[in-house]
Amino acid sequence: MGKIIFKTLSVLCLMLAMASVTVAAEPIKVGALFSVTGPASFLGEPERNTAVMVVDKINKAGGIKGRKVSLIVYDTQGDATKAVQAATRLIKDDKVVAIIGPSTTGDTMAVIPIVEKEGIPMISCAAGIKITDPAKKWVFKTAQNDNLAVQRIYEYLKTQGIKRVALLTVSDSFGSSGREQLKGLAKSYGVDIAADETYGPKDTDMTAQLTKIRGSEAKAIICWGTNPGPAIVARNVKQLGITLPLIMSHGVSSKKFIELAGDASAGIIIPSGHVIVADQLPGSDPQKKALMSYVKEYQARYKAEGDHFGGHAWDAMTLVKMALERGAATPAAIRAQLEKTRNYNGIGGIFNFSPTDHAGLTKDAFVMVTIKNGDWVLIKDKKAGGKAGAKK
Amino acid sequence: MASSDQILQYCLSGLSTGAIYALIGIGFAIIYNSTGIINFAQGEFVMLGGMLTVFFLSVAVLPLPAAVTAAVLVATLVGVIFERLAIRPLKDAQPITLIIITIGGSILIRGIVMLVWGKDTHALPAFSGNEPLFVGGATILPQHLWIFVITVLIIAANRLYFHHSISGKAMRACSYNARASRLVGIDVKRMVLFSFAISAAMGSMAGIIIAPLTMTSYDVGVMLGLKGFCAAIIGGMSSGIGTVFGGLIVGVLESLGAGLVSSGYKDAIAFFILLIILFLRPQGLFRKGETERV
Amino acid sequence: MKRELLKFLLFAIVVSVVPAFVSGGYLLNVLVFVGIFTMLAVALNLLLGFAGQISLGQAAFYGLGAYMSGVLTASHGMNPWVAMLIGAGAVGLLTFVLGFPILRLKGHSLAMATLGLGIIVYIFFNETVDVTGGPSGLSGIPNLTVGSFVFDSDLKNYYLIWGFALLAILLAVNLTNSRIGRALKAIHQSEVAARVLGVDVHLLKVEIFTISGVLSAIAGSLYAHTVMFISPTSFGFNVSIELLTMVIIGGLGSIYGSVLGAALLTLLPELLRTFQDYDIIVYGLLLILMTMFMPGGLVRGIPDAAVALYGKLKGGGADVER
Amino acid sequence: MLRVKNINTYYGKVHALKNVSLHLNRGEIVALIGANGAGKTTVLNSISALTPPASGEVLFENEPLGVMGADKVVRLGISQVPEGRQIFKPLSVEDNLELGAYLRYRGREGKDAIRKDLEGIYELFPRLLERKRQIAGTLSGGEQQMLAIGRALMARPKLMLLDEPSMGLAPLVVQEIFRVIETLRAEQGTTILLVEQNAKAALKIADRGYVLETGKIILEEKATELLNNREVQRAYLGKDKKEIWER
Amino acid sequence: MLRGEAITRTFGGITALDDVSFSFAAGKITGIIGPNGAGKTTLFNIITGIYAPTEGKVFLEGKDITGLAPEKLARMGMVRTFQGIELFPQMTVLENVMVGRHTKSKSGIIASAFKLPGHIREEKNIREKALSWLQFAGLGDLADQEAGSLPFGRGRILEIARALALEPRIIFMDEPAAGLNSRETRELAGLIRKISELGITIALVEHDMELVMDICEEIMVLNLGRKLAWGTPREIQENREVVMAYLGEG
Repeated sequence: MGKIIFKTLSVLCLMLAMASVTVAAEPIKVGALFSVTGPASFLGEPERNTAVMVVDKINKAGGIKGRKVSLIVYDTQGDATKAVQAATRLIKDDKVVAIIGPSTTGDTMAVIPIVEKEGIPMISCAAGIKITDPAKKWVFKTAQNDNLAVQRIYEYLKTQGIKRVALLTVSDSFGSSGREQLKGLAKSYGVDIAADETYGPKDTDMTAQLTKIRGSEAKAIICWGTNPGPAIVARNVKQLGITLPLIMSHGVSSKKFIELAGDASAGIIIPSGHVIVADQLPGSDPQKKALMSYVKEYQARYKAEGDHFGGHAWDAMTLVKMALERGAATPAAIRAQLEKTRNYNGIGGIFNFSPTDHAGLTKDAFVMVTIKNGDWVLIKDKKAGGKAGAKK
Repeated sequence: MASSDQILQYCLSGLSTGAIYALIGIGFAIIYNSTGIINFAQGEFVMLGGMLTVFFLSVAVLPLPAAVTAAVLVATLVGVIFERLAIRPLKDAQPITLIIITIGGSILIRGIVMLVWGKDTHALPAFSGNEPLFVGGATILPQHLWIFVITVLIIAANRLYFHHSISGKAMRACSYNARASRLVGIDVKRMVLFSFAISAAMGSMAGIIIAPLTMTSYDVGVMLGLKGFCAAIIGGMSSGIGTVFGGLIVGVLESLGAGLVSSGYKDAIAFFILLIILFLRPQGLFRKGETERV
Repeated sequence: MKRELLKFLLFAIVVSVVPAFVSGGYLLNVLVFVGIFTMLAVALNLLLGFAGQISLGQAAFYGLGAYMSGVLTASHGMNPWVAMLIGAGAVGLLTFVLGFPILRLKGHSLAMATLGLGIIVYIFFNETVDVTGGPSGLSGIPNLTVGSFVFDSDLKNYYLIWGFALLAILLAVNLTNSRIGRALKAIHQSEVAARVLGVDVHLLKVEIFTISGVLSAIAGSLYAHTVMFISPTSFGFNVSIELLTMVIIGGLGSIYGSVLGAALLTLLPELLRTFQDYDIIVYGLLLILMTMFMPGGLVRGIPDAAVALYGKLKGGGADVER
Repeated sequence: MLRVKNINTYYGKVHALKNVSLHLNRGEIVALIGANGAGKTTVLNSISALTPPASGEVLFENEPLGVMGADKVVRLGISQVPEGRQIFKPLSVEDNLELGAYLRYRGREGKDAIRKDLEGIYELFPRLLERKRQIAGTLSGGEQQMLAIGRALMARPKLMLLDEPSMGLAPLVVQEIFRVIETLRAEQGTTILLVEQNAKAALKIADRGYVLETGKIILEEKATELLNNREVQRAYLGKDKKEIWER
Repeated sequence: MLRGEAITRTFGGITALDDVSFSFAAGKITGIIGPNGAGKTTLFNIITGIYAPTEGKVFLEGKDITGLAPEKLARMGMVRTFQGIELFPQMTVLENVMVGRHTKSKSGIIASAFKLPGHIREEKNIREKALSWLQFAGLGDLADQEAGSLPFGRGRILEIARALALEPRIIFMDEPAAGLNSRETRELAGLIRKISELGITIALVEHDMELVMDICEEIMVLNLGRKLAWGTPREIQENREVVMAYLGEG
C-alpha cells in the first residue's frame, strides 16, 4: 500500500517538475561556431569548452531573467564552406538570437555576409583585423587585434633599442595576418625588417629559415604562429646557437608552449593577454577577478589550463549574457546593447565598444611576458610594461 | 650571397628530414611491391609511433627504450590488423578502390587517436640531451645523430633482410612473380601481411626518432606521409637505396629551397620536383628498365 | 537515348519543385552547396568513372575558378560573368597543357602527380597574399547579376546553381551516350582494345581532363559569387578527397550516382552532428565499409542489396549472379 | 602415387578440361603430349592447385588434394616447373635455388642438408655454379630452364611436374635438359609428369604417355607404342591429312 | 600488301624473333603457325604496333609503319583481335561495335556534349552501320545484351564484328579458335571466309591445325624465332622440317 502511494507521489512530482519546465519561458538560443576539429582545433576546442562552461554556469544560476540559455555549437572544421552552412543553419533553422565565434579569421570573413544580411549579431573569436576594420553593423570581436600585439612588440623593442628584426611567420591565417601587421606597422615604429620568412603549419624543421635569418643583420627574431611550430622554432634557435632575442606572438601564450619547447623556451618574450600571468597581477588590477575565476573554473572542469583562446569565448559569451541581462531579447536589441558595452573587464582586456569600434580593446590588452624557470613571468618594464599597469 | 656555412647547415638539416622521408618512403615501397597498393595510411604509422611512445612514457611510465619498443610493437599490430580487416578481404579490387580504402583507414586511425589522446601536441624528450654539436660551421643536435644512426641501421637491417634471409628473399620473389612464388610454396598472403607489419614498424620508428625534434600530435602523419611518398616515387618505388636517395633529395632540396629561394614555397618546390621527375622519368630516378607494374 | 532524356527531364522537374517543399531556411542553403558539389562530382566522374583516370587534385581547378572569379571581381571590379568565363578559359588552357604530360602517367604515378598539382596550387593560394589575400581569404566578391536582378538569396542561388548543375548533368549524359563517351568507357574497360580500334587514347584523356577542369572551374566561380568569400581551406587536399568519395559512394560512371554522392556527403556532416567529435571516425569507417561492401556505389549497391535480400527471403539464400 | 579422377576445369567460360583422368606410379616418367592449346598446362595447374578443378578429384599418395592452396601442395612433395620457367629474374641464381627450398627453411630441417642439396644441383648443372651470383634475368633460355628445374628440385619433391621444358630451346640444349630428367629418375627415383609438345623427345624417355586433344584424353599407351601411333600425329597437325604421314 | 623485312626482337638476353621476313598477299588468308615459344605472338604484336621491333621494318602497302601506335594503324585500315578476347564487358553488344566506328566518325567533345545536329546525324549513321555489321556476323539478335554476359564463343564473334566495323583493309586474328568448341569453330571458319570474300586481307595465328589447314591459303611456320617454312597448307604438311619442329627430332 505504502509502496503505491510512494509511486504515485513520485510520478506526481515528476509531472510537476516537467510542468514547471514547460511553464518556464523558452530558452534563449545562442549559436556558436568553432573549429573544434581540423587544423584550427587548437582554437576551437578551448573555445567550445569555455563557452559550454559559461553557459552551464549561467543556467545553474537560474538563467537570465528566468530564461535558460541554450547554446548550439557547430563545428566548422576550419573550412569556410562548412562555416557558411553552419551559420545559415543557426540563423534559419535554430533561430538563434546571437552567434559567438567562429574561431578563425577565414571562417569569420566567410560568415560575415550572412549575418550582415540576416541581421544577427555575431561576436567573432578570431583575431584578424579585417573583421572589424571597417566596422560592420552586426559583427563584433573579442580576440585582440593582431596590430595591438604588434604595437606592443615594437614598443618593447624600442625600449631595448632594437631596430632590425627578422620575421618568421606561419603560413596560415593567423601567421599571415600577423605578418601583414608586422610589415605594415614597422615603418611607423622605425623598425627595419631584415628578413621575412615563413613556414608551413605542419613543418617539422625550420633550421633553413633560421640559418638564413642568422646570416641577415637582424637583431631580434619575431616568430608568429601557434603550437607546435614556434616550439620547433625555439628548439631550432637553440640548436643553431642563435643568441638574438626571440619574440613570439600571443598565439603561444599557454603552458603548453613551455612544455613543448622545453629548455629552449627560456628567455622567450611574448605579448600576451593577462590570463597566463593572472596570479602575478597586482590585486588592484580590474581584470584580475575575472581572470582568476576563469582559470580556476576551467582547471576544475577540464583538468587543463584555461588559455588565452578559451578566453575569447568567455568574453564573447559574457558580452552576450550582459546584453541579455540589460533586457535585450531580439537580435537587433542585443546588437544595440553590445555596442553600448563599456568597461567590461574581460579575459582579453577591458572592452569598450562603440559604433565605430567593434573590437573594443587597446594595446593595454597585452602585457609583455617572458619565460623563466619554466613559467610565464610578467616583464615589469619601467617604460613599456609599466605604462600598462599605471594607466588602468 | 649565402655563405658556405649556411649551405652546410641547409644540407645537414635537409639530410636529417630527408632520412625520415626515406624511412617512410621505404615503407610505402615495401607494401607497394608486395601488393601493388599505395598505402595512404602509411603516414599514420609514423604518427602512431610518436604518439604511442608519448603514451607509454607518460601514462604507462615506462623507461624510454621500453616505451619505444612497445610503441613499435603496437604500431606493427595496428598495421597487421589493418591488413587483415581492410585489405585482405578485398580480392581483385581496382587500384582506385584500394586507394580509397587506405585513405579511409588513414582517416579512421587519425580519428581514433584524436579521440583517445586528444588534439594536443606532445613533446618527446631527446634520447640524449639537447646540447648542439658543431659540424664545421653548422650545428646539429644529438637527436640528429640518433636519426642518422637509426636510419642507417634500419636500412642496413632492411638490406640484410631482403637480400640475406630466406623470408626476405621470398618477399622479393612474391613482388616479382606471385604465381611462381606459390609454386615454390610461399604463402603469398602471409607475405602481404609481413609487408604491412614491416612498413608499419619502419614508419613508427621514423615517427619515434623524429618526435623529439618536431613534437607529435594526431595529425602529423599527413604531410610526412606525402613527402615519404614523394621519396618513394623519385626512388622508383624501390625498397632500397633508390628511395633513400629519393628521401634525401627531397629533404635537401626542400631545405635549400627554403633557405635560398623562398620558405613559403618550400613544399611547392618539393612537389614541383616530383612532377618534373614524373614527367621526365616516370619510372623514378633510380630504376632502369620498363618493369612498371600496372 | 529516349530513356536518358526522360530520366533527365524527370530529374529536372524534381529539382525545380524541391524549393516548394523546403520551407526556405537552412536546408535550401545546403541544397545550394549540393548543386555546386554535384557539378564537381560530375566533372570528376567524367574523368574517373568513364575514362578511368584518377585525380587527387580536383580541388585545384575548383579553387582556380573561384580565385579567378574572386580576384577579378573583388580586386579589379570586373563583371562576374566575364570573370567566370575567363576563369573557365584559363583553367581549360591549364588543364589542356598539363594534361599531356600528366595523363601519360598511370595508376599511382597519376594519383601522385595530380595530388602534387593540387598541393602546389593550394600553396600558391596561400602564399600570393597580395593577390589572393592569402590564408585569411578574400572577401568582397559580388553576387552574380542579370540586369538589375541580383542572385542574393538562397532561393535565387538555388535556381542559378542548379541551372548550371543540370546543364552539366545534361552535357555529361549527352557525352556519355556519344562516340566520345563510348570511347571513354572503352578506354576504361580495355585500353589496348580501344587503341586497336583507333581511339586516340591519350588525346581523349587530355580532352576529358580539360572538360573536367573547366566544369570544376565554373563550379568554383559559382561558389565564389554565392558565398562572396573564399579562402584556401575550401580548396585543399581534403576537398579533393571528399570529391573522390562522392564519386565512389555514388557509383563510378553513374552521373546520377554522383548527384547522390554529392548530396550525401554534403548532408553527411549534418547527419553526423549527433556523433560530434566522433564524426571523423564515422566518416573513415563509412569510407572503408562503403568501398568494401558496395564497390559499385549506392546507385548499384542498393539495388544489388535489395535483390540479394529478396533472393534470401524468397529462396533462402539463393545465389545472386552479379 | 598420383591419381587424377574425372576433373573438369574452367577458365572463365571456357571449358578447358573435360573429364580428364590419369595416374602415375612411383618412379615413372609419364609424358602428357598434345598440340598447343589442348589443355596440357591446365592439367598441371589443376594438380598444383593454381587453378583448382571445378569437379573431380586429385589424389596424391591416396590423399585428396582438395581445395588446399598451392603452397600446401608443395609441402606434400609436388613441385612444378612452370611453362616459360617463371624464375625470379631480379634475384640471383643462388637466391632462386634457395627459394626452391623455402618450405624446408621454414621447417625444422638443418641448413646443412639444404646446402648439400644446393651443391647437388650445381653438380647436376655446372653452368649454374659458374653463374651463381649472377642476376637470373640475364641467363640464356637454356640456363633459365635449368634454374627452374633446379629450383623445383630444391624442394626435394617426390613428384615433379615439368611443363614444356624444351620450349623455345635449341635442339642441343633440349637434349641436355632431357638427359638431366632421365638422370633424376635414375639417381633419385623422382616421379615425373612431363608435359611436352616435343612429343618425340618426351616419349623417348617416358614409360607411358597420354595424348590430350581439346581438353580430353584421347589415348593412353606405352611410350614406345605412342611413338609410332598415327593418332599422335593427327592430334598435332589436323585430322583430314593423316594419310600424309603414312610413309 | 603487308611486308616485314628482317624483323628481330630481343627481350633481355633472349631473342624472341630472329631476322624474320614475310609478305602477306592482298585479299588472302594467311596463317602463322609454330610450336609454343616460336615467336608468333611477338611477331603479331610488332606488326600491330604493340611492341617496336629491335631491328627490321614493317610496310603496309609500301608505307613504312614500323613502330606506329595501334591507333594510327587503325586509321590506316589495320585492326586486330586478341587471344584472350578484349571486349568492353560493361557495354552492350551494339555499343561494342559502335566503338569500332570510332575512326569512321568525327564529332568532337563539344559537338557531342551539346548534341549539335551534325552529331545527331552521325550517331544515327554509326548505329545503323554497327547494326549491319552485327547482322553480318550473325549477332543481330544480341544487340542489347551486355557484352560481358555473352558466352565465350559469341564474344569471339563480337570481337571480330567490332573489328569489321572499322572497315579495315587487313585484319589480324590472334588465335580466333582458342577456347571454341567444334561447332563454334566451324561457324568461325564460315565467318572468316565471308570476310575474305569482302576483299579484306586476313592474317591469323592459330593452334587449331584443322582450321588453319582448312581456311588458309598461305601458311608461315615459325620456330625458335625464325621463319621455318612458307607455303600452301599441303606444302606445309609435307615439309619434313615442320614435322620435326612439331613432333621433335626422330
